[in-house]
Amino acid sequence: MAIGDKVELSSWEKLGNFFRGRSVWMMWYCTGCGAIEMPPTMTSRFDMERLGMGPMATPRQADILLVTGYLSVKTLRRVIYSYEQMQDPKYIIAFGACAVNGGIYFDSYSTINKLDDYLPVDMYIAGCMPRPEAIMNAFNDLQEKIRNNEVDGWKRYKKNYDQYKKNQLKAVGEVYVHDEFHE
Amino acid sequence: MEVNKLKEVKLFLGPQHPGMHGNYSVHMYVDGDIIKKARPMPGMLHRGFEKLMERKLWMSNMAIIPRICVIEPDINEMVYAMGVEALAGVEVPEKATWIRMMILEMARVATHLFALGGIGGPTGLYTSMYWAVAERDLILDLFEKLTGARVYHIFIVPGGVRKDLPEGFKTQLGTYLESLEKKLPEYQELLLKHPIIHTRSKDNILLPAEVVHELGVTGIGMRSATGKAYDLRKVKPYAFYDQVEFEVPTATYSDALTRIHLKFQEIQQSIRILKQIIEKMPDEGPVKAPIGTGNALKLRVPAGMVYTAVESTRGEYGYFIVSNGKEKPYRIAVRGASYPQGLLGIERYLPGHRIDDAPLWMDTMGVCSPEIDR
Amino acid sequence: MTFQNFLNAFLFVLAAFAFQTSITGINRKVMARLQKRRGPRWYQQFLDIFKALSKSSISHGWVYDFGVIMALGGIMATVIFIPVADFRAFPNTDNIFIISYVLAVGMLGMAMSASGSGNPWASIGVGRALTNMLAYEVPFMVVVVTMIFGFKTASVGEIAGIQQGLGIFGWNLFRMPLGAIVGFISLQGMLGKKPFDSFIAPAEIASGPMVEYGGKHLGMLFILHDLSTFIEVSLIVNLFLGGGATFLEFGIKYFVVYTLANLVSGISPRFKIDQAVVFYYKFPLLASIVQGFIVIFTGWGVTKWL
Amino acid sequence: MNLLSILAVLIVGGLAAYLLSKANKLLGAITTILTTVLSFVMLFGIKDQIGSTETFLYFNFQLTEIGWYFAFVLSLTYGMSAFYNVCYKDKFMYPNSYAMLYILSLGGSLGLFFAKDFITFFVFWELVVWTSAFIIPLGKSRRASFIYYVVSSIGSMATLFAIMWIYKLTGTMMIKEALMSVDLNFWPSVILFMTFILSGLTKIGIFPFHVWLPLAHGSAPHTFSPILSGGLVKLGAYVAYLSVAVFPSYEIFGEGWMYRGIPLPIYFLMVLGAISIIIGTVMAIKQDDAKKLLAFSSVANGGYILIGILMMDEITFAGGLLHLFAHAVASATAFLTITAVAYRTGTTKISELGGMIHRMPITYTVYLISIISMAGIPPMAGFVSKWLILQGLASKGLIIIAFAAFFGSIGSFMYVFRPLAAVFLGQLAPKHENLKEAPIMMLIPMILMTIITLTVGVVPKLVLNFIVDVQAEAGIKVVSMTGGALDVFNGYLDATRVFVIFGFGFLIALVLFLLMPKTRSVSLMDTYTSAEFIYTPELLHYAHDFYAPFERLYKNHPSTLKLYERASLKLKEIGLFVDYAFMNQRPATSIMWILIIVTIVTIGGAF
Amino acid sequence: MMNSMNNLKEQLKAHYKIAAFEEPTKMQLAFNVEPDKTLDVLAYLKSIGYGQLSLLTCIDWIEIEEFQLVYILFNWDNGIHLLVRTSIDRNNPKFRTIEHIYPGVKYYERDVHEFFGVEFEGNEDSYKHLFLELWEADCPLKKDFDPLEFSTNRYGNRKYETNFPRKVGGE
Repeated sequence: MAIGDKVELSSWEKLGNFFRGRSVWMMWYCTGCGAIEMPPTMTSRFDMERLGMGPMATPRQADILLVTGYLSVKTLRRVIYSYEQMQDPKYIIAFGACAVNGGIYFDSYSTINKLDDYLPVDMYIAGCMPRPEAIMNAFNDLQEKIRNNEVDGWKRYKKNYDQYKKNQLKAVGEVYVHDEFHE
Repeated sequence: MEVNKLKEVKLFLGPQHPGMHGNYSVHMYVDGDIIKKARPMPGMLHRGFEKLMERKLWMSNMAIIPRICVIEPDINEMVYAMGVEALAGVEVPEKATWIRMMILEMARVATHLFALGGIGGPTGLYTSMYWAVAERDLILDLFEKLTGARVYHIFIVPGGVRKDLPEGFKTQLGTYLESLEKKLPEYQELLLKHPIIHTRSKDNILLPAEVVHELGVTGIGMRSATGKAYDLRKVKPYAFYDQVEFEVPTATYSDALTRIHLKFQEIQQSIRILKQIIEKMPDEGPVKAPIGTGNALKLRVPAGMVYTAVESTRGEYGYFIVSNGKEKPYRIAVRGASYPQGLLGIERYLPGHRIDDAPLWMDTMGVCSPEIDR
Repeated sequence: MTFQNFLNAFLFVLAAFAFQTSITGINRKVMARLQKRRGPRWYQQFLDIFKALSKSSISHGWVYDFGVIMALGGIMATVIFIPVADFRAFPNTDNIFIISYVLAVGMLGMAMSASGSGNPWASIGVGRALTNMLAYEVPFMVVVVTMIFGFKTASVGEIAGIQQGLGIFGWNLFRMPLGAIVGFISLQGMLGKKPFDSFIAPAEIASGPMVEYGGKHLGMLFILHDLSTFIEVSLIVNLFLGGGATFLEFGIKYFVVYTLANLVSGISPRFKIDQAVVFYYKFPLLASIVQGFIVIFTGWGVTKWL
Repeated sequence: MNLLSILAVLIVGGLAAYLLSKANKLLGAITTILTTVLSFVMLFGIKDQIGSTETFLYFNFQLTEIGWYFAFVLSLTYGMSAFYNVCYKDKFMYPNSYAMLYILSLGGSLGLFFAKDFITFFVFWELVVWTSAFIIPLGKSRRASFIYYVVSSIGSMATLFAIMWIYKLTGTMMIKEALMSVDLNFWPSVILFMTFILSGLTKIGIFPFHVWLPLAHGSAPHTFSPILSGGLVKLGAYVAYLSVAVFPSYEIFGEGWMYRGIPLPIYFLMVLGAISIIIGTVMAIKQDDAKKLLAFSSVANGGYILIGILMMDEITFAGGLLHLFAHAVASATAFLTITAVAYRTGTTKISELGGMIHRMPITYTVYLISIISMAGIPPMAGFVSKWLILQGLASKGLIIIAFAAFFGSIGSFMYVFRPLAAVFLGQLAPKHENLKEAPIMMLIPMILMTIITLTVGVVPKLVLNFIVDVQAEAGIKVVSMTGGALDVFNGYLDATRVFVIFGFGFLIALVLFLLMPKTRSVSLMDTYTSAEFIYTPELLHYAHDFYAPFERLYKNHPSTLKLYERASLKLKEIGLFVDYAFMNQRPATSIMWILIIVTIVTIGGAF
Repeated sequence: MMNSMNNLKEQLKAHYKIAAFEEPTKMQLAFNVEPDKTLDVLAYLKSIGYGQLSLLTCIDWIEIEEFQLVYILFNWDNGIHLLVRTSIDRNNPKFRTIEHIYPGVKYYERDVHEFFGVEFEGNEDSYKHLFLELWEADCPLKKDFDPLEFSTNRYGNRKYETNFPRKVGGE
């Protein structure tokens, strides 16, 4: 399924999209330095809540995963774990240049370069780091896309699960770490 | 051992946990609600900065160094510039030094405001968080006006600063400081004098002086426990900190409340310093000394090694720079200010506290994950 | 128990849900104003709930599902018992003890489901929630006993009716001022508002019992929360503010009480759970017992009044 | 068929069980079931013979309403618990003696309830004490049995003293006549009252005599703990009833100081009951052994029952008696489920268990319903009884007692929930992966008891009818009911209606749940861990120190048991001193001391 | 201040025969110590007020096959930073822990072990990974480790097409 392929929806799904497009909860996970612009976006200056967005404590409750900037391998494992714990439909917004192609960390041995190899990204925000206005804009766009049924990252992830898993394994070696190495 | 295992529960504080600011994890072994054993788990933000910096030119490193500490990026630029200047033997022009100080102090106010707002998270006083972060945003606006960026400014460069102040900046800063001073009592009422904050943080999360020395904690933690003005700005003045009047708030009994109070007082002192800077800064003068000859990208710093440190909001923040006389640094090691409390401190002194206190512990001790992970 | 009763009850539950959810939405705006921002749309709470219901969700075994259903069922039953103005879905069921104990079914179901998820954070949260209940409920119930003694009835509707008959100064808010203060402090705990919300404290235990809930379970939990808020605030309005002769009067009083609780919550950090227990067992408990003695021995507020 | 035949069945059955057990353990166990269940069934056969008297040898019996009610409750719990003997027959050290003592203790209890004169009363009382004192050490600890025996004998001695005194005053041994014709001044009658009720207090485990209960419950054989909690402690309530209702306490004490219509000595006992509620609650909250936890809950519930019985009005009294039934059933059921878990896992420690629901779902459901009843949540029997007690307390305006009642009631959510969360819910320990549901012989009584709890909770009239008879017999106003609903002057409770509305709410929720998208089942380990990976599954079950912050508030509480131990040490010291000073090896010293004392006494007498 | 610096120099000279001092910047003193004397020197320095270990780091002098360990000490009372340097063999990187002198060094040693492979005897936890998880490649901060190559091999690089489609997926 290519990005943006429209599928006919049942009226229940349409109703669902109506609500999902107006109320989006994000997961409270500061994966990288882009997270420093989240508090201003959340708080009184930019007031994300007026768009129906809010932070949620756990992946089960959340709708979007914000990948705020670069991802180290260690974090990538945990992000994948969290993403798989989230409930459908779920979306990913990736922040900043680092998530697109590695950014200034293109030659770092511990950060990945292409996030969409491992997880289905629904929206990228350019910049280093993206300003709150850009973040708000992205959220607005995402909501509109959800309402128009144009985001299908979670479906793609399900469909191409093997491919994603292969990429993940290549980059991180082991997705679920079962060795208590620090003990 | 088997019996003991039954009594303990392993809980994870972070990385994806609302009580954890930043991508950092603490594995806690809990009996009831008392933490019996704690293990820090850094490295989620590890980017290999020390390696990356060796691969870049002396000047192009400016692009990445602010990213080591996300909350207070300017200190990185300052430390790096100080180190390069020390190795290259460059004198910084007077006005540039004042501007550097101004940036550092603005960053300090912003960071402390952020941290004070952050106290709202673990204690549940979200209103203070909303207010303080919005307040900090106004400083970021000033930064944007000055440097063109909100967070990573890259304004302090070896040899001085990038540009002169924009027109009317001093007045704007002055006006902002006035308004901030007027608002500070509000925060005091809301946060520092709140009886429930007192019940939660008074006599809680102690940091005795012996622990400070054992771990090597610096900054507010050290000053609140020892009662001495152990502040690099006083002990080993860099820039023109010896030319401005300010006090270093100290205390002899370090509980969470004291440390919150000290943070607040440091904001007041920074405002005082900023006012003096506005007054004393010369209007005219160069803001950048020539460093090296010709193309800045071909800058070669004389061989040698130097350790430079500044006082960040969390303590001594230093770079150890080694040059072998080539275009690129040979080795740069970063001393994150929260390294001692964020790793050994968690291992040794988080146990014994309650789960309820763990996030507050992290906040008031000033654990900042990006500078630990680098 | 006719069909009409059941229809009424069903509509009443729906109305209570719609009413409380709107109020919650408006209060999110009020809270936003306190925090110097605009706040969400007033109907955002509806969107949130329906969104959550529309999502997929996971289950950790049958008790995880059953607990939620039991909780929501119990709370809905409790809503049916609540008298509003002169409306009773079923006659003679507004006994205060029935209401407060059926309410506990909801709590138990919720706690069971949360523990059933097997998450340690959830268990900690549940433990705290039950401790919190022990803290706020006892002073409140002592006041309630005083009231039952004074009014010779345990029916919430009748207690409200008696107050209405005496004009504005007939409200228990004025007749039993100490008791009313205790009632309002207890309300703060019942609603799980700060400073007594340590059982869902996100920063400490990652939202506690709710930690594993997502999708429709979470949606039902939100409905449950709104309905139990309706029950608790209605109790306070009926017991201390004389209920309402009309729905409108009731609604206004309700809004005032809830907003007040919300504002207090907005400027309070949270107590640790043992601090909350100590807090409730100091002033509120003492005040409630003093109020009890005043009413029982002097009759002030019941037999002797202005 | 008369009451003698029931007693005969039990006595003969007991001896038969002993002999049959010798031959075949299973036969003995089945005999216990047959005899106890038979006695329960036979009780309904003699319900219409109330008031009849029987004499056998020197024993006089009379069937009273109250005696019948107590016999009904006890034989129910005995009968139900007896099913467990089949499964446990191989685990007992002496299955034959256990079978005999088990039946005889029921026989003793029933004889006690039917006793017409004090001699019979006392003989059967001792029969119960001795049989149970022999059963308890079959479990884990002799010390428990010892303490149980000491506390019981204190009560017995006090009661014996009171009986003698009464006999001296009235010249008759017939319980009713003697108690009703006691004519004393205020203070002597208080002392008589207190000494007589003392044995009741010790049995029901009222503060400060509650020390034996958790020890005995905790270390009795797993199959006998339900009996102790659901049956034997209720004997105390019977004595309390005798001393309050048959002994005209309200009239005699009415001359003294009254507090809200309650005479001071009775109010004093109610305060003791209130203290028991609070102590039982807070101690139950901190127990790690599920059986001890339930034992302390029995202490707390004993407080409710005592308060209810002491009130002697139409509401609270009915509540107390109904609570006696509700708690007996619920508590016995809870013990039975814990026993079933112990049968499968070999432990009753809460922190060692977890996730049992995935292996024993029926046991879980039974436990759930029993604790709903114990916590007094509708629609179970426990709610109706607690509702009555609370309404009664509110009607009298007894704020302090009401405070304790609420504390115990809400505290009970805390302690009953703990085994629920930690034993049945939560993570399944890896070593319990291969468990099975409890055997069928255990499931039968559990399910029957659950049905009883639920039925009585929905239609409380079934048991309240008996209580109305008791109230009529005791000569107080009966609790008023219209149709199936309780209609007391300050409240109205139609339990059936509450149940129907609850069912309606549940139905709406169920429909809502089913309408929404389907759920996906995931394993228990696939859970929120702050995005970290689980390395040690066995460390993910939160069970130990569940209420740690709350427990810490009373961590350094004084303990009654320790106080007694300290007192006994002091007593020993005095004894040693006496021994040393007077009774040493040199006769001359002893003679000297004796002479001195005699001289002093003589001189003192001369003055 | 300069006075205390000179005092220090003289004392070090007298006690440990250290002669070569550098002053990289004001109030900073750098000197080399023999590996076997390092612990003594550090213990001595701690006893005279250099109570804080600001940093322990390592420099990989690949050309002369040496690791140089640098202990940066600080005295809060006189504001002097000391750079105590000692060299160990690069091919057999072993050194002793100074945890008994500066307890705070524990995690710095783990850090150096992780990035350079230096083993600190006596530090029990030093073999455990700290920042890197499941790391199999060579120690990344060694000079012969090429991060770009590693990154390209492991994580790939994005290939950009020159003609982006105007509308995404609009065919």
